[in-house]
Amino acid sequence: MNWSYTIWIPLLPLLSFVINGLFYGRMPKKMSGWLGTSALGISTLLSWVTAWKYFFNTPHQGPYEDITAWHTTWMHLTDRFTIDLGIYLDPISIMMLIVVTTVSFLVHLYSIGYMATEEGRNRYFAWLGLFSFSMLGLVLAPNLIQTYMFWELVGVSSFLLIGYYYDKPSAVKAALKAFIVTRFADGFFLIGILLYSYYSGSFLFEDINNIPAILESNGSLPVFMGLSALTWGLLLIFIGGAGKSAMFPLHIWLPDAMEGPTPVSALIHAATMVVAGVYLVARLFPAFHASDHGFALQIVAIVGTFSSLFAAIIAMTQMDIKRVLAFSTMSQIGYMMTGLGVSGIGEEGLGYTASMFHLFTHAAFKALLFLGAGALIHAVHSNSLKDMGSLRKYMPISHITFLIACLAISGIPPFAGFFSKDLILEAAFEKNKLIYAVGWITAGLTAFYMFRIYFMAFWGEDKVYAHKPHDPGITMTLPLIVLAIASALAGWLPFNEWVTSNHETLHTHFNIGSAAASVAIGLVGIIIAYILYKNPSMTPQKMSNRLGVVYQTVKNKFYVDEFYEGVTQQVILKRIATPIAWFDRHIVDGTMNLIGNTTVRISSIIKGIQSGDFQVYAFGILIAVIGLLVWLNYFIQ
Amino acid sequence: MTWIDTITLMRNEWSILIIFLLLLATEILLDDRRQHQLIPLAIGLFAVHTIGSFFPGKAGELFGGMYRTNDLLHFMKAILNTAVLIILFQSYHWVKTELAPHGRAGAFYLLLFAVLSGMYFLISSGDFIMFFIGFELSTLPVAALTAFHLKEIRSTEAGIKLILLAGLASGIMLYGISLMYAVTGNLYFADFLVNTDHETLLIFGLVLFLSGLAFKISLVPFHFWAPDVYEGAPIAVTSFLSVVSKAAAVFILLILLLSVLPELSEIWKMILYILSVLTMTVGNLFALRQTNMKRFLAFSSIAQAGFILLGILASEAVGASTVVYFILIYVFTNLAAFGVVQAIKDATGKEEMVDYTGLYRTNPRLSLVMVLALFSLAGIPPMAGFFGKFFLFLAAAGKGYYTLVLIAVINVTISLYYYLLPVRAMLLRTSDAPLAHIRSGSMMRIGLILCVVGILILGMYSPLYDYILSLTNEWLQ
Amino acid sequence: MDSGIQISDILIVTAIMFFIGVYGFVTRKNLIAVMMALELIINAAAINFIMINKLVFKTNLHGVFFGLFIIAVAAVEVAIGLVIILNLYRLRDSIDPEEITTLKH
Amino acid sequence: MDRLTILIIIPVLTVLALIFSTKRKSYRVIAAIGMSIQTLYSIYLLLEYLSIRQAGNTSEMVFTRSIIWFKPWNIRYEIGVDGIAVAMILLTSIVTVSGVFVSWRIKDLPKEFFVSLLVLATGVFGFFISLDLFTMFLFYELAVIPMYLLIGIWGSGPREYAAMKLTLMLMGASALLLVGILGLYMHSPLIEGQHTFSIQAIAHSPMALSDQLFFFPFVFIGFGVLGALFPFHTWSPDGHASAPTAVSMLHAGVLMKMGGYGVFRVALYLMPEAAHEMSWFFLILAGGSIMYGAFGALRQTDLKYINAYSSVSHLALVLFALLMMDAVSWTGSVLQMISHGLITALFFALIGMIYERTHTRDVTKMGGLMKVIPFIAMMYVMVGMASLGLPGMSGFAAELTIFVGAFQHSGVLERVFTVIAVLSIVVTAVYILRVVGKMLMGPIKTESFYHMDKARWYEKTAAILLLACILGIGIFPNWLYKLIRESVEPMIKLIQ
Repeated sequence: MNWSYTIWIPLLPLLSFVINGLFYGRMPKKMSGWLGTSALGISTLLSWVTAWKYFFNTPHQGPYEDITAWHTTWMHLTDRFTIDLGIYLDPISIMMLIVVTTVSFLVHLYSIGYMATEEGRNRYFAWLGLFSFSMLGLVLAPNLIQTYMFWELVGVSSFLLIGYYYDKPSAVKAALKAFIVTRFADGFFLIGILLYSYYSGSFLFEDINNIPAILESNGSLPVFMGLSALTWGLLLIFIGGAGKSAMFPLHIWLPDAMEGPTPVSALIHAATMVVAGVYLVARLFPAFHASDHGFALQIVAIVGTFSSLFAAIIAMTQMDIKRVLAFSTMSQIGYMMTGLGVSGIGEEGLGYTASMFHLFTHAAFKALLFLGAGALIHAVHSNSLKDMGSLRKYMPISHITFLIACLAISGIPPFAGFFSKDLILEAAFEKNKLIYAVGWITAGLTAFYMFRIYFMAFWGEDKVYAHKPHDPGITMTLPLIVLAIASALAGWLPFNEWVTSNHETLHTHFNIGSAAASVAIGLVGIIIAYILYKNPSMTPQKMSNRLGVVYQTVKNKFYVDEFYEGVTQQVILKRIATPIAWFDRHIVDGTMNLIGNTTVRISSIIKGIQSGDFQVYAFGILIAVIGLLVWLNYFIQ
Repeated sequence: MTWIDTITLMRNEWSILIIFLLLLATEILLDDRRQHQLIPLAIGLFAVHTIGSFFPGKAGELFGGMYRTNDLLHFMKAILNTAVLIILFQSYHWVKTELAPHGRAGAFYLLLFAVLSGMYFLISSGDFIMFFIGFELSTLPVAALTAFHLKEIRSTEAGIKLILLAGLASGIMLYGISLMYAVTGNLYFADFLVNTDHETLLIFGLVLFLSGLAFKISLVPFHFWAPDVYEGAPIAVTSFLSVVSKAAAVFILLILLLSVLPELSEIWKMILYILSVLTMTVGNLFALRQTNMKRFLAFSSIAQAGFILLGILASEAVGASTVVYFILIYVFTNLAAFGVVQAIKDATGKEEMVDYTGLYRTNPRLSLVMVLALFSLAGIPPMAGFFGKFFLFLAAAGKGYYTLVLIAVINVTISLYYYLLPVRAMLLRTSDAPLAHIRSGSMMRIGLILCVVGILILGMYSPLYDYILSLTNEWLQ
Repeated sequence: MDSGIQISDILIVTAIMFFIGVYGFVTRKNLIAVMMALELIINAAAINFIMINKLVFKTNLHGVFFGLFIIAVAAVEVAIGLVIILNLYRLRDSIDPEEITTLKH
Repeated sequence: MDRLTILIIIPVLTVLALIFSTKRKSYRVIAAIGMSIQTLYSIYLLLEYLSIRQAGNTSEMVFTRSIIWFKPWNIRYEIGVDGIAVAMILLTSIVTVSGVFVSWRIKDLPKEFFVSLLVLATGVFGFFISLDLFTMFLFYELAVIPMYLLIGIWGSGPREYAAMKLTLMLMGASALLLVGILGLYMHSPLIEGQHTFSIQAIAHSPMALSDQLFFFPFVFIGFGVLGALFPFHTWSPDGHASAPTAVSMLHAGVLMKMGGYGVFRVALYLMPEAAHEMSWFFLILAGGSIMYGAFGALRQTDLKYINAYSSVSHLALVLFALLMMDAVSWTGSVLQMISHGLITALFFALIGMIYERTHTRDVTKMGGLMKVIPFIAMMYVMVGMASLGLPGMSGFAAELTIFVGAFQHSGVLERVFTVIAVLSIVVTAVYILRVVGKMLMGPIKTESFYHMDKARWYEKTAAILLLACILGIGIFPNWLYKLIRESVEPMIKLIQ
């Protein structure tokens, strides 16, 4: 069966980028937007077709096989290290294909309305195209190097989009922060790749995931601090993933990234790019699972769980609606990491499937939340929840869709979030009770903070608005509705048949107990939020005052940013860079100048010899002659 | 030995003698007001003489070996002639305006040619008597030339310093020769050192003797006179001193060491080694902070002498031929520099480096000549100086003098610094009161063009080097 | 007839002469005196030549002739020297070596 | 007339044309035409070369020509190229032609400017084609000296100081180099009783290890200074800061590459054992200065200083890769030379354009240029991305190759410095983005910056030409890699 047409899925967005980029400025109004949207539309169509063909229309018995749909040699370093660019189709890449293209398409559509009044619209859509291309290249990569390349490219496009309002200092700062933090992580990522591939002898995923082959080809692997080189490689790679997926402690860039236009946040910082880390771990899952009995995987689980709790706590205190969503994203990604972390392979592969499932559903409802938030911001021209209230009267569509999303994320059946999250918790329960407990609590917190913003925005007392808020135009509402439907129904998809750790159907049994538990905690959260925020009251204020310093700490995100600020400013710049610069200018360069100056000084010291008195000269000659005689005598004897 | 031989072998000497007599006669006949007519005559005659001197002659001895010559010596004399000819071109304007009116042009030329003939005899001397005569004849008149500006105290001072110190040097040298004579009992070069072992007395003699020559080549620490004299003397004389007499002295040193005193080589190699290190280093260090162009060039030429010694140390054919080659290049290079100094002095009477500031803007051609000359001295390709230096180093390295070469190349770097100083003044800087545009006379132009052509061609044109090498090989058989 | 003079004596004498000359050359504060000192130096060499010839190498007369030439040349040298000194005296009525140090460094 | 000599003939003819032309307007046109022809010719040369290789010619050097020059010393005018040289030649011509375009509006002494520029170029071309140490050295010095005039006359700031410093340090280096070359000559194999300067001949029978150990440092440092080897790199920041735009371009883009090329072609190729023995020491120097340069750049505020230090860092990477003595990393380092050549050239070109408009190079004084000069600003962002190793740009391909190659050494020292090298890309990102953030983004600080004239055609030509090359190499690196790799292969085989 011929899959080579799939090359067009990434190429079309690239096309839109190139055209929008080259004819930047000469492009008629709106043109760029529709260009990008239609390009994405086509690739979306193509990827749905691909998914359909792959899952339903391919005669296969047993597991779904991996398909390399197309590839070309990019750089033939050595026969071992040949870097290919290619398209690699397997269940997760196809799932990501669906997610990326669909969300990107909807965001394009939405942006046409959202950015209608913006000056640099063309630039915006060009970057959007670039991002979609890079993200698709990333998910379709057949080898680590391609992954890394597009990994960098999404980083850059995210940088450019966050810095879209480049004359706004905060936006610039956020953009730089995002790029540099992720770049820092990528440094380790690259080292990890090099280290790992030195032993695996190849960049291709199938070779990398084939741990037994590596072990027997290398004989004994060097062990450092009780871990094999492979595990170290995987841990380094995971640092890269953690950087992109804003796992603690590399999460600091994500909240600031909300400086970008809201659709961008929806696309990059909710649905697609930030889950790249999860995707990476899933890609290398066999390796993670096999090396040192899945030690690296435990790290993943711990980091994920901690981040999810950490973020959820912070999210409860933020007043900026987008920041709340940002932290919630971080928390949800934590869930996914946990899912992978607790998973086994084959029949124990529940966590894997669950995590992928959650990735899928989360993309839907989190994108919806952001776009909804976008609609609100568009209406009231402010990010702050203080400026919102009882908007349900003015913007019904936004209200309904937002509510659906909130229910979904809080894990209330029958909405999508319920199924995926519940599966993760089940997997955790089987693996490790502590992790399960944390996840369970986090679920409650999630429900609470989501409904906190829901009630604050759509209920509460009416605020005075500059001009009456209203639902946005069709291009913006349509995506909301589509996504709402998705996040309502996606839960019923039979994911366990499609996306599993070993590509075979995973038999799951619905566990009523844990389901009930998670629903319960969700409801509790919602109810608390209802009591506190349904009708405006002083109680939240009082409570936060009573909590005092604790509350402040949380509100300030546990001062992590301040810590990093200190490290970079005080240590790296003041203690390292400045001394080096000084050393270079004064010591190294000084030495060079010193040599020159000394020469000149010597010459002015000895100038006295040439006194001008010929009798002195004569004396000098005499001395010279005698000196020569003595010297020679000394030699002759 | 027939009378015909004496003519063919000594043709340079004869022809210069004829020119000498002709000039003398005409000077006596001409009255002082028409003296300037002497100048074209002198230059014309000498030009013919120079061209003639390039034809290879034949090798042989005269006067029982007191005089000997061969193609290499002919070629050396030709080099000297070329140098003098260029100097004549460049000094034309000066002689015409400064000397001729006072009826002293003739004297100038006569002295100059006398010195030159002295150098001929010096180079092709076959024994120490002839050597001594040639040596003095090529020194004493120069003192007179140096003091030629009767009204200038500096000129006179330079003359006195030269005559007295030269006297001292020759005294030392004579004493050295006498000591060697005491050992060998023989003054002929041909069989000078036969059946004599190296007695201490002989070595003492050698040292004193070499000191005399070192004085003439102005090797540190026998160089003290050079800068003062160069600065005081008229530019024509300075260039003569720094080029011609230095060249002659180097030639005779080369001949003596390689063909007469090879048995003592380990002794004189030790001496030359230390002298060369001192000369390069001290010369450079002094040149660093000179502001007067003549004095600056004086020290630069001292430093250059240090490099030449590398070639002599290398000895054998390659070394010797490289030295001759380097001298040839050095003649053109140095005379180019002095020519520009002369031209500017003639027009404006200025010879300080600061006066050269922004020269390029007003006199691009002159300053380009100067730049080329300086780059050639500094050994920058594709100027000839690069090749000369490179081959010297190559020859020295061939004998394993790596340390010496290292010292030399470091000195080259130092020298580059001060050679760039005039370039900086002329090109990089602009002055609010630059020298006016100078229209130098045709003679000066010919002189400068000759030099530039030499600088650009001599290096690249390899057959020349092969030719010199072949001559040297013949000689050393 | 054989005088009892040994070559070594001669060399000692001339060496002393030579160094007297050098001493004078370096110390005298009068250019004429310096010239005289110079003569001492040169004549030391001349005597060397003649006596060595006379006492050691009797077969030929190289040394003697060298001596003659030395005397001649020395005369020329002195002549030129005196002329220049005279000129100096005309320019600034002094012949003190200390005076002529305008060219230096 | 053989193929390669034309590479020297064209610039020389252009120089002559300049010297004899009198119309002030015509100088730049002549220079541009000459260099364009040169560029086209070197592209033709590349194609020629590829076709010859296609035809199955596997000799190390092609288009070779050897004419005896100075018989007594057996000095020859020996020329020939392999893939590396061809690539370098192409780089040189591209950078030169864009340099000419950038200096379109040169005011003071235009004729002299272009003449010196072209003399410099001539030297570089000669250097890359010569296979005879003497000729190579000759062209090397020929290329260095015009820098003095170019910086000294047309420079800015403390130009005299910078020019003198640069010249002296480079000439001092060449002095050391000279000793090394003499040593190589004296220990070269005897052919008909004569030593030889021919690189190939020496390479096929290298001298004894003891001699190598003596002469290797001379040659390595001699070329290393030109390649900004710590601690002899200080000429380059000052030189860059004072040099006029085009000169900075050639200086960083081409001249400094001669250092790396020399190290590669002379030091390592002719004295491999010594290289193996001593590599640890120079590895520490080079590997250290990768980070050192990056951190140095972090604190600078003058655009040119920033790029000068980044050059130090990137060229240290080149030397580092060379010292790995491995086919992949050697190829990578040549790639890095080329890519860095293009990138820095473009960097300095853009800096020149910005300086022309803002009259300052202080990053902290600028802001929001993206609004007023979008083209230049966008170009700057892109080249910045290229410099910090963004995939799709030449920098990434080169650095990745180096890292992969360097990682094949399991020695502890190599590992440590490789890791350092990889982490340096993080610091690079920091200082590049710092500039982008401060200078191009953010609000406009100064009133006068609101109106600047947009990029002119010649500026666009230069910038686009360079960027096109950067992207071309970045997206399709394989042909270049193959070209270089095939030439590296035999050298590696020979020295191992």
